[in-house]
Amino acid sequence: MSLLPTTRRGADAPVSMRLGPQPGEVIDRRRTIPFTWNGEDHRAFPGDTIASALAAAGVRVFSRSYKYHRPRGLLTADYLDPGAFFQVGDEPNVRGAHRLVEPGMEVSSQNTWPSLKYDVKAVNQLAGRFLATGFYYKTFIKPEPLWPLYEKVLRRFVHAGAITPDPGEAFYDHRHAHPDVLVAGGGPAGMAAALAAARAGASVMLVEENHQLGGHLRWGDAADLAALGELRAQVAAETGIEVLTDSVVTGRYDDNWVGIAQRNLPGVAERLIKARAGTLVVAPGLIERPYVFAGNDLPGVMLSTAVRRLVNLYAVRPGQRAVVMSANPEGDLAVADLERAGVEVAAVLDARERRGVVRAHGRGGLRAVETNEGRRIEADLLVTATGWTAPTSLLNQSGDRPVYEPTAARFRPDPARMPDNVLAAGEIVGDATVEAIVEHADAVGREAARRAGRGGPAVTIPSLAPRPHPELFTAGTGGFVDLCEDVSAKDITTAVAEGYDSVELVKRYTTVTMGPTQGKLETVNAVALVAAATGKSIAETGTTTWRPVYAPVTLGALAGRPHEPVRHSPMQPWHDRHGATPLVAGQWIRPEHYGDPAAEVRAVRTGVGIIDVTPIGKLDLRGPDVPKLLNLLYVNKWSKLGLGRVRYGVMCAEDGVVMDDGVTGRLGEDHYLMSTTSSGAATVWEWVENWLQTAHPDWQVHVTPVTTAYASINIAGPRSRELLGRLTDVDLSADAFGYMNVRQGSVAGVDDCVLWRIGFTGELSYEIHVPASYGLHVWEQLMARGADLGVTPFGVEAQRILRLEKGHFIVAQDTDGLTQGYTAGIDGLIKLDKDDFVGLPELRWQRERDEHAHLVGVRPLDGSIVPPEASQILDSSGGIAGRITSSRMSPTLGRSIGLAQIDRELAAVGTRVTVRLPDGRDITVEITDAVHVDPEGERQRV
Amino acid sequence: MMLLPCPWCGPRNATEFRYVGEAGPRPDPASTTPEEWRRYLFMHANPCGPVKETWYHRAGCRRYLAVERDTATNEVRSAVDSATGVAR
Amino acid sequence: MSDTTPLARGPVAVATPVVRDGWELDARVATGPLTLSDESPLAKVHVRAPFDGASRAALGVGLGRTARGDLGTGDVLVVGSGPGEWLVLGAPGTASALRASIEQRLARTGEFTTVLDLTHGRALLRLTGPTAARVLAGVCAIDFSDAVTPDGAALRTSLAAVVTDVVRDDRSGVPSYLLHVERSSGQYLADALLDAGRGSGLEMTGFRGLG
Amino acid sequence: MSSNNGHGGHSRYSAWSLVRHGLTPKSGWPRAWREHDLESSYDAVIIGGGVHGLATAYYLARDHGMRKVAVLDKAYIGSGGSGRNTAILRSNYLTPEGVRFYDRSVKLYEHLAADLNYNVMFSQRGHLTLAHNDSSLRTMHWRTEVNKLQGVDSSVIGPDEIKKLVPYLDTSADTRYPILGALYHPPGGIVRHDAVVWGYARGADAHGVHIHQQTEVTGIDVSHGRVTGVQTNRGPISTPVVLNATAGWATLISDMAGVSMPVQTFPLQAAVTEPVRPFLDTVVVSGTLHVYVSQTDRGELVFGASVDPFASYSMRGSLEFTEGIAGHVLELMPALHRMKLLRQWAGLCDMTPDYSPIMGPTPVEGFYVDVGWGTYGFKAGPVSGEAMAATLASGKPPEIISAFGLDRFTDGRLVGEKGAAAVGH
Repeated sequence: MSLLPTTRRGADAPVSMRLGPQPGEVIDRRRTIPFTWNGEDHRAFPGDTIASALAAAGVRVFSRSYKYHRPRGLLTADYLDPGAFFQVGDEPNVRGAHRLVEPGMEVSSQNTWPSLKYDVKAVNQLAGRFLATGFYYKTFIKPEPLWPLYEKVLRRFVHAGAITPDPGEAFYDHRHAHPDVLVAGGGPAGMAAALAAARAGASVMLVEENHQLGGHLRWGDAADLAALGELRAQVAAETGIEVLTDSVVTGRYDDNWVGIAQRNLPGVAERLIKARAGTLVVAPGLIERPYVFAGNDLPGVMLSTAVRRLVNLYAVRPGQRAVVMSANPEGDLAVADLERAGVEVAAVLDARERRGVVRAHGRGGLRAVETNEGRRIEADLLVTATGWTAPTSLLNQSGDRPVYEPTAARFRPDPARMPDNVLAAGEIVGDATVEAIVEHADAVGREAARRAGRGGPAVTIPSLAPRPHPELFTAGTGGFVDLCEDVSAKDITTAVAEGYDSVELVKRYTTVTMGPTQGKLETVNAVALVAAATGKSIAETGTTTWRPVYAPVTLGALAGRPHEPVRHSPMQPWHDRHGATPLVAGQWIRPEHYGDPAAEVRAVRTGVGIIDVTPIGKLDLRGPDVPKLLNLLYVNKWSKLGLGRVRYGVMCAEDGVVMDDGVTGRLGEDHYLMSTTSSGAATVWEWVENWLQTAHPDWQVHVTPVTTAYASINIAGPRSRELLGRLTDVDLSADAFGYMNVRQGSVAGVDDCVLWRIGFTGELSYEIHVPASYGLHVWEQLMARGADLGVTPFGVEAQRILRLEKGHFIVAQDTDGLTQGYTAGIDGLIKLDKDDFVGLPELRWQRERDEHAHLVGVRPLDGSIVPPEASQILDSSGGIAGRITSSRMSPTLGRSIGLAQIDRELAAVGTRVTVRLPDGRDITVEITDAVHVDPEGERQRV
Repeated sequence: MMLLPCPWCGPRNATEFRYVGEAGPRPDPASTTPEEWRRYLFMHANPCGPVKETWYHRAGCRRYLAVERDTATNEVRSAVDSATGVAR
Repeated sequence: MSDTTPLARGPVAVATPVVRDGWELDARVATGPLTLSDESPLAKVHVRAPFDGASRAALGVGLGRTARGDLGTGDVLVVGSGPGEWLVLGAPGTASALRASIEQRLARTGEFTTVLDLTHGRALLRLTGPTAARVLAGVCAIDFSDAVTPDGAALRTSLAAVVTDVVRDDRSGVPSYLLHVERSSGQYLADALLDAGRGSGLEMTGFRGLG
Repeated sequence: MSSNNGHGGHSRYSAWSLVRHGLTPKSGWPRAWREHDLESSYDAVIIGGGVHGLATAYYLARDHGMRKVAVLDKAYIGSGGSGRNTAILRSNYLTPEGVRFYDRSVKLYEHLAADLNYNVMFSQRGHLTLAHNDSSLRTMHWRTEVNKLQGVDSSVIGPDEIKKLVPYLDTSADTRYPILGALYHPPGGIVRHDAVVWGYARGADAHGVHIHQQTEVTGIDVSHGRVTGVQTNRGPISTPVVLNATAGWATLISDMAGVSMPVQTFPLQAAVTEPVRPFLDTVVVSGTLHVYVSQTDRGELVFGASVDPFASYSMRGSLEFTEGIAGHVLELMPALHRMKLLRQWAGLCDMTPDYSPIMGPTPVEGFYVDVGWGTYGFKAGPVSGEAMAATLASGKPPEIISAFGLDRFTDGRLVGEKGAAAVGH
């Protein structure tokens, strides 16, 4: 299926449009490399872009346009070329006039739907008349049900590259850099600025979007090439300059944080460099601006720079018979290039003398040019040189607002609005000879180094101003303003007439400048048309916001290597070896269970189990003022915690909402160990430091996070004392080491362990904290020495069941972002008579108001039904009265149990309420005490 | 990326810090009224311009900093240690 | 009571295990110039004290710098790791003595101080080689040029999204960085560094010690 | 009920009228809204020409007969959050009051094109909120159950069904953020945001509302506890009713009336890629990864995230936002690595402590607020306009917004959306 008419004659035929060797050519004629274009074999020279190779082969039509399916050829013959977006293998939207041909590349044209089998002309005809501005807003309104169908068709009309679900791997990377001076743009100005800065002692990064340094010198005459050779040699010899070609500065952000997409690294698809630049020198040169006239999108209509690139860099003859409209010396040089390339120049229309083109004629390609003097000239190439656009994006992002210079017909930077750490050099500032540009840039480079702190005297930067240039935007005959988006001049004037009369509204209404060329070719023409339509000046009309990114960058490069930290306990290798199902809990990877959580629960209730609880947050607290701190942080009282004692506490935020809970034990006179929830560990630590540093800097307390300094193991079950007793020198007898006490000693030969006797599971249990390097050793010893006791490792799921049987809530599961202390049922803990604690006033008012929901136990009347968590509790009128927050089948009780938050009216024990299950069934559950197993707590106190 | 001039560590990327928020005095919990307390909890000056706020240098010195920043430009005018007043 | 000798393990998985002084170490020896090693067995003592008082004088170094010396247990590296925070590194097995010795020295100042043995609570990696800074530039925003981060510099920052103490501690003129993180992040950080250094030939090597 | 009658002087949009205009090139379309001199007094002044302000004006003029209504915008209409959001609509909120409110909004959106005679291209392509851990999966169940009880179509689906809806998602179990399930909300989708603004502007204009662009409010006149007028860069206006509908700038406007706000302004960033052929029909959201993705009819992927980490009025945007969004998108859909980011931008969000709006009267009589819209204001445009129009006309907020009053922050009766809406697009 070939959509595109080409004049290609087969892969091995002579390349018809290729010229003889050119002085500045970048191709290597010693060998050729094969590639395919729409399935047909082609060859290119190394150094050829896809587009230059195709143009050399006589291809003239490269794509079909976005909206109207008009044939499109080359316009700029560089990265921006809107006619040369290709699919290369599984990569969409490849810039065909920039990307170098690689061996075996499979290139195809985009925007080829509907295929030629459909009548594209019909679409075109309809388009020209009716697909005008605002088309979609004004149609498909009624009947409403049809819009989704229309939309499906519209989506099939999207003409762009395609991605595949299984593309090949590609390596992307990140790097940080800290150049004193970062130069964006490697033309003569950029090179000169980089050299001057480096010679002043600055470290310099020089970034050039093209494959070689040199800017417009590359396609210049002998003198230009000589100057280029000299500059390149100097840059190469200067060790203080890092040169990045085929790389582009994508954006300038706060404090000179600059993004660079680097594409010239072997084996790396694209790398994002994040540079903190001392001084940013913006030297991107100028972009040649297209001229707007009827037929301006025909293949064969090109910019003067496109022609000069094709001839001089790639030795490609751009056409056979040309008309040139020139308003500037660069355009005149294009005439010379064309003549040298053997193109017949049928006419030169000097726009400085008000001669110009008004219409281009042709079907599928240019045939004739109509001038403003009424001449009709046969030609297959029309070259325009009608002005320049200064790509001021990086300056806008730096806070500058470029000003419009009517005499030069372009915007230029306003030095007064540029921050100190940003300078501009080269043609973006003004026009001059290469020597003068270099002299100006040399001063800018020295000043950039000085501003980056490299010393030296203040530099006087010579003046550089744009030279006069006629204002040439449109011939007034129609044509396209935005070739990416197929936005016509008429679309713009229509939009203004309909009331979308500012440049930002026009942009949004017509989508002008919103395509992949990002407005670089289109913005100024669009502004000029809006200005004309509104009767305002271009300066009054202003320009649209130039947003980052300056050039498109792959998601792969932006993402870089994945840096998603994960944390492991020292026992994780054991868990992995023993079939643990991993659970991702924040950064932690934990064992969810080892196969049968219910069996794990039963083992704990009847024998002994051990669980790895290393992620539990642990803070080492030292100092005489720790009791004051604890009294402030927890809702309960801490002044009288005895040595060797452990106490449970709850923390609320200042709004009274339950924030975290855990136990704190007193290990020494001024030494405490606090535990927090696993997920809350980091938050609580920062919160504690906040209170200490901002509210009570006078308190003597040192807080050290020791969460993973210890491997933490909970040994739970009626036989836990027996098991641990085999491994420790601590006296575990009930009298010597009672419930809610802490001891220090050795376990399995490891000194400095901390042992807590606490009971989250409701069983006799010891939580031991072992210096982390020995965690695996102690765990393995517990398993080995407890084999005869049937010691069973249990995971997070069994622990959840055990705690639910025991009625312990989990913060952020049984509570939520608005659950205050009294709702959580910690009434007995909250001491409103304390002078102060975090959240005290709100809790006082919550109790006074006495309207809050309650956290209660629930049991379905049918104990075989486990209502899924989040099932809603309904009141008698069908409204929401609460929800199930935790729900499990209890292996111990042989029935389902749960916790729920419920309105106070329905919270009394014994109340029966309706629960709506996700499948739509309603069941009845009874409110119970939160504690389902061993409400007296006898088992944990033995 | 905004640079925040840490009084201890020098200028660092803003991503090293946690933004805590506007700094304001805490009413006395013993005598406060709901209006006053909830103003403390919820109300913000939220100016478009200079504001005094607290930042925490999470990935650096782990100190809370009293920062004056212009919210229109993100320019940081000063940053000192909250507890000690140490400035760079 | 236990009848087996406790075995300490570092945070980074070991390819070729060998036991020395109660630690499981990696017997691998890298051949290239750019290496990463797990130095977690080194004694790591954490000190808190007023940032500008007599304790600072006793420790001999302030924020952001390192000093080598002897605090009563042999050679140690004292790192000014934070405001009022120090990290003292010593030979494996010396942690208890080092902690006691520092505690004793600081007690004389009368200042409010805390000395903690965090040997088992932190991971310590060492990245060494002429291009070590280039590896770090892949995972860290800090400027590691000699002018900004010379030998003897210490700072805390984010490495591959993990908060890390970075200590420039060159070995015989070759750039070398000690990287000190929470223990549970040690494996992750080692993996991230090996990934960042894969184009530069970074290899794991065995424990090297402080000397 | 139709808005036809309001379109005096307007030309109705339809395929037929388009053909007519296409065949007779000279008959241009009339202005969608007109320019007016600033009058010295209005019955009501609405500050903020976004979807909220314009919708309020539209319903005020259409349903409540208030004709002398002015909408003021300091730039062009839709220049704030209305033109900067990612245009996602949904009603799968967590609280009954939230669900009811946003459901009304979705219903209004469903008929908005016909109502306004302006195609806003509401595409109800379905909305997926992914859960990567059991706590977020629990929240998805919670939202689903509340939604169903309010008659809103939501359900929790598993990885296999997710994969069928979005084949590009990596639903394998061994990823760093495995996809355990998702809240699936078929009525959710995307809309053409600018079209909503323009449609309301055109409709309001047709009902006699004056839309004043480039008109910046510099002061609000308050006398004896009530509003008497506003000062602007184009001169003073006397009015007994002022509505603050300025989103990110809400505090600055309320300050002019002496009303304190529990609001902080945070930038919210978004980005768009180059177009590729459509492959993503549903909207995909991951709260854990702080990202949401949809594909427009033009083929671009639109990305959003949660608000920036610190308060600011700067809309410059950041590189780290694009890094984060790209990293998280590739976690979800690794095949997209070759797609190129084309443009990023930022808007300003007025965040409240409970992730719910502030709507209704203030202590200053005649001064009303419709603010606190955080990251979810666009979704609520139509229903907010309807409710605020009723409020302005009667002085009393209707039942549907009774939970959202300013006084809830002094009463301590916050709305419970915080859990669900942190990245609730």
